[in-house]
Amino acid sequence: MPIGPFGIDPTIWAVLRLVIAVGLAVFLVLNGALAQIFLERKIQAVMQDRIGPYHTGPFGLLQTFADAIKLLSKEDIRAKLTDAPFFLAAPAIVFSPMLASFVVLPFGPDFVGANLNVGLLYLTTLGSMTVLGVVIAGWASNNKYSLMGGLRSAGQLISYEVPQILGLVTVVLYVGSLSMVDITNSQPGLLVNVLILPFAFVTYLIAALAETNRNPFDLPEAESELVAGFLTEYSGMRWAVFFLSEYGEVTVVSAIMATLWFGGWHGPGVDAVPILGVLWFTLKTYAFVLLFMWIRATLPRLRIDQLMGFCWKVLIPLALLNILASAVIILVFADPRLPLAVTNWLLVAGLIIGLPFTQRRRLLRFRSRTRDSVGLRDARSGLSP
Amino acid sequence: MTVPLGAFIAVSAVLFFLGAAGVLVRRNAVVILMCVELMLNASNLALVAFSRRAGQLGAGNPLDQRGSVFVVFVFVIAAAEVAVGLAIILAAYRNRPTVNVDELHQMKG
Amino acid sequence: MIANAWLIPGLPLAAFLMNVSFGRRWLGRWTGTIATAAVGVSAIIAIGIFFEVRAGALRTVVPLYNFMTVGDFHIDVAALIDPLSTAMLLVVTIVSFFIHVYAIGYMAHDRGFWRFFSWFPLFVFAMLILVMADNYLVMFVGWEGVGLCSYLLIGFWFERPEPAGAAKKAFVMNRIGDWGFMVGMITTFLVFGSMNFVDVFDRVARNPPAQGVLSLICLAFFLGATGKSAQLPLYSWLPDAMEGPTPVSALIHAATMVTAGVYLVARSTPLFDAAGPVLAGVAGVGALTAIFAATIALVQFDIKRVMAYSTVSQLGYMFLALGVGAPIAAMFHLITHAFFKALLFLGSGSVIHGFGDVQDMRRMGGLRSKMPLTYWTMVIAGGALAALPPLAGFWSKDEILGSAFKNGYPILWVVGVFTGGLTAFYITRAIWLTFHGVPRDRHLFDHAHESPRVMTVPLLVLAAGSILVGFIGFPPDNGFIHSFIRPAVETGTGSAAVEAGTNWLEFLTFAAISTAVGILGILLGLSMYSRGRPDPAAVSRAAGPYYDVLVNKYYVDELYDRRFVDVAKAFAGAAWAFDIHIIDGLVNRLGWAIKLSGGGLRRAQTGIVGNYALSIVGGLLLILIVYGGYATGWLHR
Amino acid sequence: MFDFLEPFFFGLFALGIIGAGAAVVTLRRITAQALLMALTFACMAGMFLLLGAETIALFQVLIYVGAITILILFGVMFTKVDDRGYGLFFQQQTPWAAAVVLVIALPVAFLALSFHDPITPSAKGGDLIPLAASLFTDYSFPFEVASVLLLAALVGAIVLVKRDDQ
Repeated sequence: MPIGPFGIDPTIWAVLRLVIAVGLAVFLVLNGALAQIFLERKIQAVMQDRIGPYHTGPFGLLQTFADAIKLLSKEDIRAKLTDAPFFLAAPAIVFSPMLASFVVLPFGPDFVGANLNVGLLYLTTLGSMTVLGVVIAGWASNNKYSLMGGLRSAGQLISYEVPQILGLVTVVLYVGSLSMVDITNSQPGLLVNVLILPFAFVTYLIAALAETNRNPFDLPEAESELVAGFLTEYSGMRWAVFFLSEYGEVTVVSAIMATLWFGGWHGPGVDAVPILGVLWFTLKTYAFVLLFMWIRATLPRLRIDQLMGFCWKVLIPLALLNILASAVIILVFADPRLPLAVTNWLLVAGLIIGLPFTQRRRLLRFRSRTRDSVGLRDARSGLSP
Repeated sequence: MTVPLGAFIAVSAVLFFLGAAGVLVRRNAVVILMCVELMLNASNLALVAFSRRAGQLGAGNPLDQRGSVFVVFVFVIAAAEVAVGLAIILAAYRNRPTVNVDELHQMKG
Repeated sequence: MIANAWLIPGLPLAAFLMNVSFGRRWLGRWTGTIATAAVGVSAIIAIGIFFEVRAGALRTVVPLYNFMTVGDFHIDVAALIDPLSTAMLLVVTIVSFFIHVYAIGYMAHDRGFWRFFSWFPLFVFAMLILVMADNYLVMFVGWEGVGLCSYLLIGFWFERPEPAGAAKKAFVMNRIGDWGFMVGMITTFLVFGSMNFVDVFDRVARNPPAQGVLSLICLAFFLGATGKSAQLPLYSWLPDAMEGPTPVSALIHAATMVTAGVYLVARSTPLFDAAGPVLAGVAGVGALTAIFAATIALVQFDIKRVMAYSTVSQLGYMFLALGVGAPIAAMFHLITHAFFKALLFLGSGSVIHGFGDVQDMRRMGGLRSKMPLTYWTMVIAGGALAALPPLAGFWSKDEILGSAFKNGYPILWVVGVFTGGLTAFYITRAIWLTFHGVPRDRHLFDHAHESPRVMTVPLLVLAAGSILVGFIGFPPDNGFIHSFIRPAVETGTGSAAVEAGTNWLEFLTFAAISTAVGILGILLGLSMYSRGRPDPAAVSRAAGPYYDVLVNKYYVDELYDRRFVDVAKAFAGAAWAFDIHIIDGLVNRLGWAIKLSGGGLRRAQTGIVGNYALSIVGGLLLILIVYGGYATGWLHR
Repeated sequence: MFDFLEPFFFGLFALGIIGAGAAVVTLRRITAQALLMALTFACMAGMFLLLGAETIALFQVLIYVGAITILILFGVMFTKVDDRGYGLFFQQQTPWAAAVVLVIALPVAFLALSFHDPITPSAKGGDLIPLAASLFTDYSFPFEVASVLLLAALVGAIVLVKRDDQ
């Protein structure tokens, strides 16, 4: 009988890997969410010079479990005027694509639910589906703030899908495959893609922040202005599902970044002990999760017009430029790595150096428009990022 | 057993004419837009099915993807159509707060 | 060098495109430099081509591109480079170049500077096309082109009514000539099945068609020539054309364009030779025009008009030469005339420019001290015009007269000699009134000044030309020009086969006679205007009615007005009535009917989208029915 | 042993498509219609998967469910649709339209069912490579034209919706 990986019959292995993948997915989502909530609290506490949860359990480890139980045991409240079927459907619509997208994440060598040759496209597609859920939630809540949140998120998510996909396209151009496994295998050594395509990475990182409604792009659920936007009317388990899927989304985009730009499960000792790959992959993923938390603790929230303007006037043009340059380079050079790296790093430098100038022009324009101090104060607040 | 080509085509035909009926019958501009989308989708299904068939016939050439290519173009058309259509609807709605196409007959002779 | 002959018209065209596109905004003053440079380079290329032709490239056809192909009828835009066209090329390019240089100074203070230097190279381009064409159609294109440019440039100062009117007049009169050209062209094509010079002339040589047809063709072409070259009866536009800027008068209405008719007839020499009697007519018209214009020139006071009428009369000489079967002499005189007449115009232009834009000689006088350079160059040019030996005009004019006598037109010879006397008289008169005597307008005189160098240098060059160019025809009847051009106009049968070799005796007799008459004219002029013996006023009073006739230019314009313009106006009125009542009536009826039917049809426009969609689907239904009908086949029967 | 799956899924998706489509046409709650339209699109993607065109299927979801449905919901939310029962919720021309559509639809569907050729999913490796190949070689010019069309649509939509007063 034929021998597959780990000396298991391939047909059984085919089923088994699916089981493993789904198991990992659920593990990552549920425990991951819990862990992330804990981490978030702790890290924010550290950054804000607080202590954070410490009563329940050692270092307050059990705090999040307590919260989870509280949420589970809460009464299921649905406002009278909400649009029942959509109100109920929305969390599922948000949650299921996120869960499904775990299927193609390459946790380790041969630890892939399904190695689609269009895996990346699959992930993008599922990512775009969550928008629907959010909009529906906002609409079904039959609440001004929720509707605003829904509309905002619709605009924001659709807009930021563009730079997100554009960022991926560059990598796909360079690697020449949409399959996550191929992309992982294409960067075994230390020369991971981020060294070659940093600008694509930056583009994707920013877009991913917006896609997952994280700071500084968390307008759809802005507590201070929209009383949590489309989440206003949700409570209990549904609210928890929303948050689960948010953290899941964060995990997914982090995993995508880890795979595309940081060599996925590659790392010391993987060739000897394949299972180590899972460890590396998880570590890299969580590094990005921590990065997200750091950003959240650092940056204030943007204004909606700044958000859109940044996406359409800065991010997308630069990403398109990047794609054009990369395509030409890949077409021209036999070994495109060095020129690609040069152009990409130049673009990154341009972005970092250029942004303050654009902001200064905004400020001057604003000053010329409004003379009074109020206008100036608004201008400063508008300048925040 | 496999599904015959005709079944796909029949489904696409039925969906197409459902959409057509919707376009003819409904009075809400947004709904009419939706129905147009349905019609486009039906054509997509037919195109893909036939292209699959052509892929079998096409001199055994699995690279024969004409239908699918046209589906891609249909996607483009659909996206553009929805964007512009909705823009028009919003512009009209701004002038007269209605999306009922029967009430938007200022241009009638 | 011949291979890229297309550069010669190409460069001025490029200059035109550049100036007309960017002149107003960006180029400004540079337009003049650009145009002049382009024409200069063309001149250099032309000289190079001249040397190749002299080295023996007698007939080269440089194809440019296929202009049109109808069935087996091809019109190739090709340059025909042979001695004749080469000679014209040289004259056109070189004279144009110097006049361009001159114009930079003359137009310096004009607002339309860039406009001027857009039309000028365009004109040069058209003229070169005309010259280099190898078939009548392309020649006609250039022909119309120069007509257009002449219109644009005469009416250059279109703000004033006179130039606009003069431009219109010139254009209309040229249209009549162009009509003749077209008739000739089309008849040529119908008769010979081609418009290509070479083919046509071959056919004429081998099996000439009926005499009548040939005469018709030649008459038509000659009509065109009279139109363009301002011969009787279509001459009267040329004096009015003097409303344009002086460089325009010099280039277009003295040196180049007006010689297009001469060139056309010379080019068609084989045709005209075959059609015998027409030649006599050409000669007659030429001689008549010569004396006619000369008499008018006697009494004009506008300096430029004097020059204009003298141009007409000189052109008459050329046609006389063509008519008496001496095309070489005609071309010779064309070349020399191009130089000294351009010089005369530029000189008078310099006077006008330096004398506060006054053209009336009665207010001038004594300018010699103020503008000596202009004066001396004018004197040289005047001598050339009066055919004083050894200046340029002497050789060419005497050759014309001599061949007229030798080829059996003694009367025309007499007329020509007499006209020579008149010419000498009026040019003396013009120069004296302008430069000698006491200044009659103190104020203007005090402000008079010599023109800037950019204008005087061309004067000097052209003066040198007017002195030297004549020697290309030395020794007479056997000079360089003869041996150069003869192969082009040689037809064997024709009278163009003037005997080679100089007959010194008869030459000297003719020269002596005509020169004597010329000097007589000069002396008469001097005595009249310097000593006042006989006093011009007294003479005019004595002449009485004849003087009035001359002053009023034989009332030709009035005659034309009454005879033709009024008729045309009446006809136009009839056409207008027809348009208003019949055509507009029809159109209105039609519109009314359409309005009615539209009123009925607009019921269909319910404005309800659904109905439109339903109609679309109904169309689909129809298509399906038809398709199904054909598929099942019961629609075939 | 799994070959019952394909007809089963086909039936499922066909049911979804036709049912949801019919609902879109007949329902009166516009948000429900939008959602059901999204469902139709999703089932259509399933159909594409059955036909072995997974790239097309993913594009279908990405564009239709991810973008177009959202846009339509946008429109729905901006244009406050009052479901006030106008005297005729359908057009007056409904009977005509129904008749015409039926007259066309029945023969077409009948004709369609007469294709008996079996559909076998495409070769291994999916349709991504072939699709890209034919899209970027034979159809590169239409591709460019489509891009221009999209640009025009973008600009046009912005211009149409832009308010003049600001």
